[in-house]
Amino acid sequence: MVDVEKIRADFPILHQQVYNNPLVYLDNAATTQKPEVVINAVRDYYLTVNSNIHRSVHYLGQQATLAFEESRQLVREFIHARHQHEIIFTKGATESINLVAGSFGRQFVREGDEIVISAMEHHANIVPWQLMCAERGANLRIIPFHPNGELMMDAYRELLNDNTRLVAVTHVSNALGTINPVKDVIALAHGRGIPVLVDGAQAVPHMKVDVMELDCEFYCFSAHKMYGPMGVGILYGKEEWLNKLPPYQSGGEMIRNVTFEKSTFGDLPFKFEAGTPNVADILGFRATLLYLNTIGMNRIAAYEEELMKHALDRLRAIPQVRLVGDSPHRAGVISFLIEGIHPYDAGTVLDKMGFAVRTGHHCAQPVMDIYGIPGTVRISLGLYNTREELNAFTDALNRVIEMFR
Amino acid sequence: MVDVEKIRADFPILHQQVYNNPLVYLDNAATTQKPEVVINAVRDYYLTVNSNIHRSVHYLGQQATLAFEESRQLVREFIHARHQHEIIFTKGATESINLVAGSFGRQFVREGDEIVISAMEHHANIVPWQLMCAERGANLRIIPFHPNGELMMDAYRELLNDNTRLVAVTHVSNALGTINPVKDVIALAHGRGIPVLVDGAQAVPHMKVDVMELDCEFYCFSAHKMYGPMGVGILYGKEEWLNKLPPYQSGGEMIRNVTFEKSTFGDLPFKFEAGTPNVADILGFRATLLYLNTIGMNRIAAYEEELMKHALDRLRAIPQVRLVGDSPHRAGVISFLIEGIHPYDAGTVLDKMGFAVRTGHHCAQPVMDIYGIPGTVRISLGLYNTREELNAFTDALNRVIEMFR
Amino acid sequence: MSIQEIENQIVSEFEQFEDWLDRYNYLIEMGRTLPMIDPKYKTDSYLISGCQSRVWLYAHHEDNKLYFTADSDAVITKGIISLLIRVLNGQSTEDIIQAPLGFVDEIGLKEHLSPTRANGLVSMIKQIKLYALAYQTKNKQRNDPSHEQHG
Amino acid sequence: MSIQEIENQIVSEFEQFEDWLDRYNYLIEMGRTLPMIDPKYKTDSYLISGCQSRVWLYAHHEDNKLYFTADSDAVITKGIISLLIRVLNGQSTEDIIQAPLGFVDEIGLKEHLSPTRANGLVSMIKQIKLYALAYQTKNKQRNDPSHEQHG
Ligand SMILES: Cc1ncc(COP(=O)(O)O)c(C=O)c1O
Ligand SMILES: Cc1ncc(COP(=O)(O)O)c(C=O)c1O
Repeated sequence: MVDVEKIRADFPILHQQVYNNPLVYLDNAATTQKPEVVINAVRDYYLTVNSNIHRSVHYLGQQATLAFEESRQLVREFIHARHQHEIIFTKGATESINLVAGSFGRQFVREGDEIVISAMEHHANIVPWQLMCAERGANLRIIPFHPNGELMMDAYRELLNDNTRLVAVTHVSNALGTINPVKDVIALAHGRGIPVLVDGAQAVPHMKVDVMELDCEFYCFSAHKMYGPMGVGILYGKEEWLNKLPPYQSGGEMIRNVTFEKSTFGDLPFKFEAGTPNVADILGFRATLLYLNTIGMNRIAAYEEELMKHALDRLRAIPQVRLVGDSPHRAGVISFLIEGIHPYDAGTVLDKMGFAVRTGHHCAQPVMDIYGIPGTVRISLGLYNTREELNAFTDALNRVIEMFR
Repeated sequence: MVDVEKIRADFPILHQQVYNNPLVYLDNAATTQKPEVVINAVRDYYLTVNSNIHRSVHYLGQQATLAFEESRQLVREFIHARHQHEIIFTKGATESINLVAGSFGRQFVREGDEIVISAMEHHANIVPWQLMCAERGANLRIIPFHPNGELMMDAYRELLNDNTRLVAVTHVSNALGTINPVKDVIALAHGRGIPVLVDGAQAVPHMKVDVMELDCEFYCFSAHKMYGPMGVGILYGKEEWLNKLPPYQSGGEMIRNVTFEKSTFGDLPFKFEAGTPNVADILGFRATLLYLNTIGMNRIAAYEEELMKHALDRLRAIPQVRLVGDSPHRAGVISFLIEGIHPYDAGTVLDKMGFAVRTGHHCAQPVMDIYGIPGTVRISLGLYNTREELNAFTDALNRVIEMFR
Repeated sequence: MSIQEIENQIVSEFEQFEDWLDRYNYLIEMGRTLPMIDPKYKTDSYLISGCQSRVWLYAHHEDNKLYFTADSDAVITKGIISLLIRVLNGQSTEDIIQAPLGFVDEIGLKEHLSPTRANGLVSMIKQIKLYALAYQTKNKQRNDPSHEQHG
Repeated sequence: MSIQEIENQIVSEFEQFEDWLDRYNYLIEMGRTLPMIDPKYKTDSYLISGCQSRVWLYAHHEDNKLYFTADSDAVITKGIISLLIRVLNGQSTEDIIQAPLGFVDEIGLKEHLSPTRANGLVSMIKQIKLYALAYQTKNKQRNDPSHEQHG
C-alpha cells in the first residue's frame, strides 16, 4: 500500500496554511502539485547542463541531448509504446489534440466525412475537431451518454459508418470521472478500419496505461496533470500513422533540408517537434516518471480507488449532495451539486476554509447543458490526498450547507 | 557600465569545468544561461502557488493568476506595447510565427498572393510561410542580401506590389549577426498598406526594442534566448490585427461558449492561448525581465557592443579567419570560417578546450547556400561574456589552426 | 452621503470581522436583503454574463441621479452587488463615473475584482459606469441647444 | 585479427593519451592516412549525408570478405572512419553484421555515436551493416539451389 505520509513529505507545497487553515488541495484534475525531486530536476538542469540540443558540438549540448532522449525513452516505457520515435513532445494535451486534428484533417478529411467524439469531452477534444470539420466541410457526430455518465455504446455503434474518418474519446471524463470503455470503443472503430485518438489527460495520473494493449492510434496527455512540470505534453502515435501525417508546425529541428524552392522534413519524432524544445521541463518530467515508477502506478490506482470510495460514501451521506455522474467505473474526479447553493458560492466559502476545489463547467460546457445545470463543485484526487482530508472536507461541506441555510 | 563580474556571479552554470578547462559559453544565440533569480522564481512557484489559473475559486489559483497577468504586463512594458492584451504567450518564437502564418494565411492569403521574406531568415521564419503559401497557392518572394550580409533595400522595394499580403523579416540575423533596418522595411511596407512581422528572437536579448516606435504589426521572440526559461515565447500583435485573425489552436481557456453546434471565442489575449498555459516558466520569465530591467537594456547593448568590437578585432588579426557576414550593424553573433579547417572539426576541438561554440548551418541553410559553404563556426555573445574569454578563445583558435596544419 | 463616505462605512463594518467566514456570512446576509429586481428585467437583455455566476442589472435615473436593482444566481455575488448598490444608489452620474470603488478590494474581496475572474462583478461595474456615461451624454445633448432632442 | 582484437588494440592505443587534445591529434593523424576512396566513388550516390560532415563510402567484397574505402570533408570524422575501416576491412559479412563496435564509445567518442548527432558516423555504420547484410543475402541465394541466380 502507498505510504501517504511519506509521499506528502515529498510535496513541499502541501504543508501550508491558507487563510489560517491547513491547505487541502482537491483540484488535481486542473493541475497536480509537484514532488521536490521534479522541482529539483528542473533546477539542476539550469544549474548544470542548460543548452540547446541535437546539433551541438559542445559538451553541455551533448549532455542535454542525451538526457532529453532518455526522457523520451522513459515516456515510451511508461505508456508501453513500441518505439521511442512514437513519442512526440508538445506543450500540452491541448496542443497534442490540435496537432492531430490539424495534420490528420489536412491529409484525410474531405467534404461529407465524419469525425466522432463523445458528449463528455473536454473543450480541448471538441473545438479542434469542430473547427477542422467546419473548414473541411465535414461533420462532427456525438456519442451520447446515460444520465449516470456512461457512454451509450449502442448509439456509438450506429454512429460509425463509411464516412467516419476518426474517433476521438476521452479515457476518463474530467467533469464526471467516468472511466470509458476505450478498449471497446477502439475495437469497434477498428472493425471498420477507423483510427482512434484517446484523450488520456485524466487517465494517466490514475492508472497504468498501455497503448499497445489499447491499440489506439493516438494517445495524448499533459505532464502537469500527473505531477510533472507545466509546459510539457505528450502525443503518442503509431509509427505508421505519424508517418502518414504531414508536419504540423514548422521551423528549426524538424527539418532535413531547406531551400526556397522546397523543404524536406526530418524523421520521426523530429518531424513534429518544430523549434527549440522545452528541455528543462521535459527533464523535469523524466524525474516525475522515475518518481511514479518507484511508487508504482498499480499501487497508486489501488490507493486512489480506496480514497474515492471513501469520498463517495461520505458525500452520499449528506442529504443535500447530488452527484453529477455516477458510474461505478470512476477515477480521479467527483462532481456534485449542493441543493440550493450555487457552486460558486460553495467554492468561495470552501476556499476560505482551506479547501481548493473547482467550480463551474470544467471546460465541458456540453456536459452541463445536457444536465441543464450551470456547473458543479468538483473535487479531484491525487496520490497525496488522505482519508482525513476527505473527512475534513465533508465536515466543511456540512458547515457550508449550514451557512447558506 | 555593466559590472560583468557581478553579473557572472548571478549565473551559477558558468562556473564549471568542461574536460578540465573552464567553461567559456559562446553559444548564446542557441540559448542563453539563466540567472539564479530566474531558476528560483520557477522553483518558488512550484513550492508556493502552483495551480491552474483564470477559473479558480481558490487561493492558490488566484495568486497564480495575478502573478501570471503581472508577467504579461511586464512583457508589455519591456517591449513598449500599447496594451497588455497585445501580448500572447506561446511556447517559443517558432510557435509565434506558426501562429501568424496559420491564422493570417487562413484569413487573408489567396491564390496568387505573395509573402515577402528575406534570404537571411532562420528556418522558423521560412518554412511556415513556405508551407502556408504552398497550401494556398501563394508565392514566397525573397529579399536578397549583399555579400557583407546587408539586405538589398532596392530589391526589396521592387518586390512589394499589390499582391503582397505580408512581409516577414528578422530583426537580427542568427547566422550573420546583421541588424536589419527593420524600421525602413516596415515603413516601406506600410507605404503600400502591407503588415509586417518582425522575428526578434536575436534582437531582444541585445537591445532595447520598442514595438510602437517600430510600428510593426507582429513581433516575436523566445524567452530562452534572453535569459528566461525554456518553453515560453511571445507574440506581440497590434490589437487591431490580432482581432482580425481567427484563433490558431483551440481548447480550454480560449473559449467563451461551447456547444456542439457552435463555439465562440474569448477576447484577446485568451483567444490565442488554448490549453493550460506554462505558468511556472512565464513567472520565471517575469523574473528575467525584472533582472534585465535592473541592469538596463541600453547598458547591456553598450557593453556587448564593446565586446563585439573586441572580438572582431581579435578575429580579424588571425590571417586564416574569414568572417561570413561583415555588416557594421551587428549584434550578438559572429560567423566565420577557418581556412582549410572544417567547422565541425574546429568546433569539436574547441569543445575539448572548454569553448562552447556552434558549428553548421545554424538553421539558415539558404544563407549557407548563397555563400556556397556547408556551414560556419559561430560564436554568440551574452551579457556575461568577457574580454578575457574572447582573448582565450582567439588564443585557442590559433592552437586549433596549429593542430590541423 | 457621498460615495466615499458610504465606502468608508462599509470598510469599517467589515473591520469588525476578524474571521473570513464571518465576512462571508455578512455578505450572504446582505445578499438576501438585495432590493429585488422586477422580474420583467430578469431577462437576457439585462444579463451580465460572467463565467460562473450570472448577474441581472436594471438602472433608471431621476434628476440626474441613478438607481439600481439587480439579482444574481450566486448569493455571495448578490452580497457584493448589494454593497455596490448601497454605495451607488442615488448618486450623480458624474460621481459614479469617477468612483474608484476601492472598497471591494479594501474589505478583502480583491479576488472578486481581478480582471481574470469573469465572475460577473467586473463586468457589472463596467456596465454601471457605461450606464452612467450614457445618461450623462444624453443629458448633455438634451441641455445643449446645438443638439436636437431625440428622446 | 578478429574485430574484437583490433578493437582492443585501438582502445589500448588511446589509453596512452591522457589529454583529450592528444586523442584528437591522433585522430587527425589517422584521418590523414585514411585509404583514399577512388574519386569516381566520391559522388552523391556514395554519399552518406550527416548534418555537419559528409561521408562517402565505397565497399566491395572478395571471398565473402568486405573491403572499404571512404572519405569525409571533416578530418576528425575521417579519423574515426579510418579506425572503423581498420577494424572491419577484410572481415566476413557475418562478423561485420554482428560487431557491436563498442570501441568508439570506449575511446571516449561516444558523442560521435549518439543517435541524435547526425554527423554521418551513425549513418555510416548503419550503411556498412546494410552492405554486409545485402552481400550475405545475395550470397546465400547464389549458394542456395532453390534460387535462380540473378547476378
Ligand atoms: C480530459 C482533458 N483533456 C484535455 C485537457 C487539456 O489539458 P491541457 O490544458 O493541459 O492542454 C484537460 C485539462 O483540463 C482534460 O481534463
Ligand atoms: C532568428 C531566429 N528566429 C527564430 C528562432 C526560433 O526560436 P525557437 O527555437 O526558440 O522557437 C531562432 C532560434 O534559433 C532564431 O535565431
